[in-house]
Amino acid sequence: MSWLELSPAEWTAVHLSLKVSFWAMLASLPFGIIVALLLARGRFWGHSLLNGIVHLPLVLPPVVTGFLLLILFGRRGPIGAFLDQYFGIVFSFRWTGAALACAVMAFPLMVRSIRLSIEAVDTRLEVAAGTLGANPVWVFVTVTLPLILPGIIAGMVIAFAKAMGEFGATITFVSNIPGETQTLSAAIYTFTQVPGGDAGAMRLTIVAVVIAMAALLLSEVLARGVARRIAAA
Amino acid sequence: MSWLELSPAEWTAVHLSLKVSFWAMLASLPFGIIVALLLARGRFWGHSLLNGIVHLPLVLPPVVTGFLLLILFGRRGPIGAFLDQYFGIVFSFRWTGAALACAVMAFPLMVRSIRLSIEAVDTRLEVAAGTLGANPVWVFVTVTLPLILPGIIAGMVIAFAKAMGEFGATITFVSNIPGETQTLSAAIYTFTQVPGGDAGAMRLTIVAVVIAMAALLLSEVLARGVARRIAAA
Amino acid sequence: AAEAKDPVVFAAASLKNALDAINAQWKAETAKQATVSYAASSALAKQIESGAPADIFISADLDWMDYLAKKDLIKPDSRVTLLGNRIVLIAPKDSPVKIDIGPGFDLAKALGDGRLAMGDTSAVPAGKYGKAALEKLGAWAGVEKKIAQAESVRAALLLVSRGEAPLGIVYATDAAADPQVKIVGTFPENSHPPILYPIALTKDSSHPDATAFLAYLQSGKARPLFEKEGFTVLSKPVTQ
Amino acid sequence: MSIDIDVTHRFGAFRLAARFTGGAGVTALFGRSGSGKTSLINIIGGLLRPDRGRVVIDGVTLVDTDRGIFVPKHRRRLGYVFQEARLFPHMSVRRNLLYGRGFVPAGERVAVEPIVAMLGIGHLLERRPAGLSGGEKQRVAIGRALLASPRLLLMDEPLAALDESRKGEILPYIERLRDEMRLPIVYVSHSVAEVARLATTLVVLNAGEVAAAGPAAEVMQRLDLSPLTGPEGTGAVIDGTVAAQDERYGLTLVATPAGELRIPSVAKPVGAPVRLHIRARDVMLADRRPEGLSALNIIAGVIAEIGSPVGAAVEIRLDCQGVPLVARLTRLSLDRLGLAPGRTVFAVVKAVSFLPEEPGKREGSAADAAD
Amino acid sequence: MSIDIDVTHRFGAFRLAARFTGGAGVTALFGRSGSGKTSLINIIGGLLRPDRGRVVIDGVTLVDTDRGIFVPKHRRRLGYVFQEARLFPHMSVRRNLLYGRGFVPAGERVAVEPIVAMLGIGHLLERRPAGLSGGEKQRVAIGRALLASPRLLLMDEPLAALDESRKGEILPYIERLRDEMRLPIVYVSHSVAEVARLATTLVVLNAGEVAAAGPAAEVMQRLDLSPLTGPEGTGAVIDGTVAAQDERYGLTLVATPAGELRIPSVAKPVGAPVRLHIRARDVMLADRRPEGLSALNIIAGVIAEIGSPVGAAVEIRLDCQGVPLVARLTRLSLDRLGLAPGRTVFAVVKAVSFLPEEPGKREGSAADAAD
Ligand SMILES: Nc1ncnc2c1ncn2[C@@H]1O[C@H](COP(=O)(O)OP(=O)(O)OP(=O)(O)O)[C@@H](O)[C@H]1O
Ligand SMILES: Nc1ncnc2c1ncn2[C@@H]1O[C@H](COP(=O)(O)OP(=O)(O)OP(=O)(O)O)[C@@H](O)[C@H]1O
Ligand code: MOO
Ligand SMILES: [Mg+2]
Ligand SMILES: [Mg+2]
Repeated sequence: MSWLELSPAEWTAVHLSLKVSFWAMLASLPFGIIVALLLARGRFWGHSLLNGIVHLPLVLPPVVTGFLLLILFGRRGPIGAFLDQYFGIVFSFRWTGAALACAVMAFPLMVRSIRLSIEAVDTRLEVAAGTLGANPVWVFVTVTLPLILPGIIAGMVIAFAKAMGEFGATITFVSNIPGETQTLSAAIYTFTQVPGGDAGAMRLTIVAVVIAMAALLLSEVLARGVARRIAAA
Repeated sequence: MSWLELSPAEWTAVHLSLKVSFWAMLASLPFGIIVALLLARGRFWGHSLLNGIVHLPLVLPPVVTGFLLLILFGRRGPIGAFLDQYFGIVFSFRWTGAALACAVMAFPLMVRSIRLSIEAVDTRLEVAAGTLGANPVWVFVTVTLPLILPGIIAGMVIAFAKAMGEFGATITFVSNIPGETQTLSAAIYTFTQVPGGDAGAMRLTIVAVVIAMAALLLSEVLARGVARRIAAA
Repeated sequence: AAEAKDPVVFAAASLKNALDAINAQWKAETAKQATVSYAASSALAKQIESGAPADIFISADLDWMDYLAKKDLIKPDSRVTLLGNRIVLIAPKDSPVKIDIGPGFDLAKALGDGRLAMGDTSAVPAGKYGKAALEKLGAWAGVEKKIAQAESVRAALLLVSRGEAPLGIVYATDAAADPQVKIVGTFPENSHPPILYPIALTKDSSHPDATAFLAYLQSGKARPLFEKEGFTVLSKPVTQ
Repeated sequence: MSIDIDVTHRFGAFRLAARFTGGAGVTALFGRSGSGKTSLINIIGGLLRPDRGRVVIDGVTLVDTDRGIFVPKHRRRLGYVFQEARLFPHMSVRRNLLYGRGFVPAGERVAVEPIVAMLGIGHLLERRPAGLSGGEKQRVAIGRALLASPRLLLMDEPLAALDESRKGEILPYIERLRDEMRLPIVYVSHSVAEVARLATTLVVLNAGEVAAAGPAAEVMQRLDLSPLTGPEGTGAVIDGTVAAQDERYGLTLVATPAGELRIPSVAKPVGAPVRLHIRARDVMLADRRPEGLSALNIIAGVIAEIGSPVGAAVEIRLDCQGVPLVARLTRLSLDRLGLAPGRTVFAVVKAVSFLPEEPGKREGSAADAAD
Repeated sequence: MSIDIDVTHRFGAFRLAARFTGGAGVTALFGRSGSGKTSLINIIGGLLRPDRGRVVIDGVTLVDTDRGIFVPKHRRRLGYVFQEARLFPHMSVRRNLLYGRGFVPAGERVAVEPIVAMLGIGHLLERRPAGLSGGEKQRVAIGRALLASPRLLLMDEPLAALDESRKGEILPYIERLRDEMRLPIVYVSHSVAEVARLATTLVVLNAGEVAAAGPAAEVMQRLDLSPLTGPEGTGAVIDGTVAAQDERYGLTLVATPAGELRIPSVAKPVGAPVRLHIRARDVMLADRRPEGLSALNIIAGVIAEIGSPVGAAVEIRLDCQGVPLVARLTRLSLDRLGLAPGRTVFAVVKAVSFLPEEPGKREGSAADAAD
């Protein structure tokens, strides 16, 4: 099974994929929760519009999303230039950009998961917390958040899984630079583009599958544990 | 705004995309419901494995999924050959193949949606139907199914939206044949590959966005209507 | 990060095998190495346009290099046409088909009701060349409706090697590497625009080793590695 | 009609081991929360498969673990009315009602209109369950179960989720099922008042075991059950017939072997059977026939048994010409009056203390509404 | 302590227009389902913003629509105990209890142990709410509200979801809040028994309007309210003090202006206040002092008012040395005894008919358990 052994460069890609997916998942989480809250609870004018925008990355070919990111968040793009100048945050051709692309692509899935769990929360518990003196923010932190934890975990895992598989938007936005932006998926893609690359593609695919399966299993275990802890009183 | 006008070939792509997405959504629905049922209610050995397999298309780069489809469902692939010989069903280079690819890519999203709604069903209503003389299948058809309708609608719409955006697996599996397998996404992709194709890509992107937004809006309206009809008694 | 250590090369994905080998050899010789990012030429060009930290760009066709040249994003005097390639007609290895490629040859008949796999004729370079050749040879009209346009040459190759399509048009470099297909014939060089891989330094390139790697790619040491993958090396050897 | 149960089932530390037989009329399963009532009715209904045992209804074996028989719930032809009505929220009341009817062979279907009329839900047919009040929902649930032409109706605390006045609305309908439709019913409750009013056979469950079972009147007067039934529990159930109606004072005269009793008027014809529940707490005893008292009912009887004291109180069972009566007194009164078994005493019962006092009235009006 | 409410609010066809004042002790909001009790308590608690009006608690204006004042619920310092306990399922009982305590300024916090001990929930602290019985849950919910140091406790049918014996478990705790902690309480109920036992001030709501409001004893004897309170509703509430304990017979002697009454023993010291609820249905009248009767309590009084008949029954209000008493008789008895306002009669009340009869007993044992 020596063909299963990964080259150092491939190890780098695996490591990078994990890092990118992890941060994509983590960094988009607060936004995911806020947007899910707005969609689940908010009654405002642009509700449907926001819902539509959140779903855009799902609807558009990833390449288009990648190009849009490049235009907006690239070094010369309006948002990219702004963030660079005032906060020193640079996405273009950094692993951070790969994480951004993955986060954007995974965002609709994360929001869906969290939104559904928010809609299932018994708001009467939140009211009860309010009568005990907790202000709305504290109610959210101590009551709502723990109750939607299973949904958040599910959302995080699906986002992580999606981020592991994403490459269309990533490769278009931040290219395919080994050690910096070449994720596992991009490496697999590269293998599929050259003669004789099939074995390499297969090898990396197996790695990707194993990682994603592990994440899914972990999430099931976690969700079950959390669900038991918060079983309806 | 004349650059917004679509050429006949583009109209064909739009039409084809709608057809492919529609059938991808519809044909995968029964399987989606069955798998969601198994995952939500089943207690069997390969539960986690099934869950993992369902999520694979999300995890793998779409190109890899496309290759796997080609290997399995191609004219010489084990499943493809079987279907061709015994049922005369051919996927390769047909719009049906595009629909299969889109269905596979959208499947995890559809299953998630439906699964969650099944988990929310009050099983006591099913028991009540049983005591009235309905056998399990009829209970499912007359009680469970109507109650999970909002989840099914949500799952269908997200599958439709995903199918509209899919191209990586599709183009790899059934290529990019105008009028047969060239969907909107593939057409957009093609535009992005040629210098000066930006305007064309933009135009088709707008079309894709409009269609997907309409589908999302429609689903919200439908879901709200259904939810009102089945408001907890 | 990326600009810190090594020169960065943006290269068309089809060059991966050759460039990886050359890069390894360069490292062995000089203890320096390049970082190579493989993707579609289109994506790479647009990335360079939006400020990617690339030092060298190798495009799979002239169009995307011209695109950057027009926008003044490459150093014009560094531009060299590095490689050439050929397109060939392939069939699955057990196929009995025999065709002589020439003016007026009847490709449609050979296809029967099968499809001709090739790269996207408007997006993928190999597809564009294949279409040009078929037009030139008068075979296009007969097969126009039977084309399966793949997302890349490799996808087209796969369609033939899996037996989905009875015939396909791919680069000689790809055909050589796949034992599941056989080359039915090679398109005459004059039937299509020359298949060229231009290379150039980007406008913003400042890496001290970029020029050295550019030169190494054109050197006699790189040549056999390109040729091993089936490319024709067009540039005159540069001595270092 | 016969119900023959002998099952055991274990849930963790809880063990149900119940054996009893029931017949026509209402078989009430009575017991505290957690005593196993729902488990038992679920076993009858096929919602729960017992670890061991047999369930035989009318000679048909529904469960026999030894012989491997387990008829699935949809083939049992038993109606089940749950505590929460469990109406199908996506169907109109009409479609809810007709749900089970399609599964009944055409020849055995019952007519819809009489049941709709009897339950007074004719005006609700096109509504959705979500908009109904608790009492309306439960009436629809009863109708739905009836229209499935069950051989036996199972009711698990059908009134528990309703407030007092809604309970009063529903009870007369259940009595009609028992008396007019002659439908056998297994009725779970932990309300003594409901059981007293409805039960033909009473099965008292305690911690998963049958503590007492038999005709309701007999079981209810057993003084040793009062720890289980609670202080409101013991009492006597007396079956009599309407002897006369006193229109002027709104009273009904009921003939019983112990003499005639006056109760608030019941809308039944002369000769119709009436069941009276006289709670022990409502009975006073006197050592001589009292005079000038507002209480209308004075019954002579002989002290048959004196129970063991609970706190300040003690229960006394009288035999009034074969009719049992139970009184609860303080121990002080017992001593003061010098009561002992064998002594003749006079039981004093106010007319207004008869349960049900309002349902009688409501029954009439509900029936009017149903016409 | 004062509660001053004057609000109007509209829900579609339903209109709430309530104005009343309450003070220390328990202010009970009583009325049928849908009369607006929950809406009203929600307005006090800040869960509902009234269309118009004012809510002033202890001089602090919480709502004044004219002046644009609306204090949000988390700044009102009012404890709220809901019908369903609403415990946080993801926290242990201990964390549930302490939830509101952190928001209370350090100096105003109440000690945890006494409250835990008083509610008898010390052994539950590490458990999760999911595993608790209904009664335990509700006790924890009460503790949670108390530990937030509320100025006023709001309780919306806190016992409605519990069965009879669980209710009996909780009631003594609420009495302790009222009597020992001296916490003002607004208590919503549609149970006459609960209201009679707990209320200091009684507000009767009918279709969104206040039908009667005032001291509980006064409101409860009003004969014109019986259509609202139901046939079990009317009765008299008599406040007395413990005069002596009769250990031998398990009785307590209660001194009232109308004379001494014997009731099943109450675990209170001599001199302690006791409230007695005598339901009209439990009172018999006699035209002479009865002899040889088991009933221990015979009270002389003068007929003050005869209500209008409802069915066979009629209610009669007596004045017994200033203490009101209400009896329900049949019209037949009224005529037979020839009763009329001004006549002196003797009211007969059995000792065992006093409510509460069991909670007194249980109170002792619950208190033991809490130690
Ligand atoms: N599915 C179950 N799993 C574990 N224990 C159960 C289950 N169902 C019931 N029990 C236990 O069995 C016992 C009897 O429960 P059951 O519901 O039959 O009582 P019940 O008499 O109907 O009570 P209630 O009056 O509260 O409805 C209880 O201790 C309960 O906790
Ligand atoms: N959020 C609401 N929207 C519309 N109508 C409402 C709302 N809340 C209450 N109502 C209506 O207001 C009226 C009073 O309801 P409320 O809950 O205050 O009554 P209640 O006295 O507490 O009844 P119950 O004893 O059943 O709890 C009812 O007719 C009810 O339908
Ligand atoms: O949205 Mo994709 O086609 O899974 O990268
Ligand atoms: Mg039960
Ligand atoms: Mg209420």
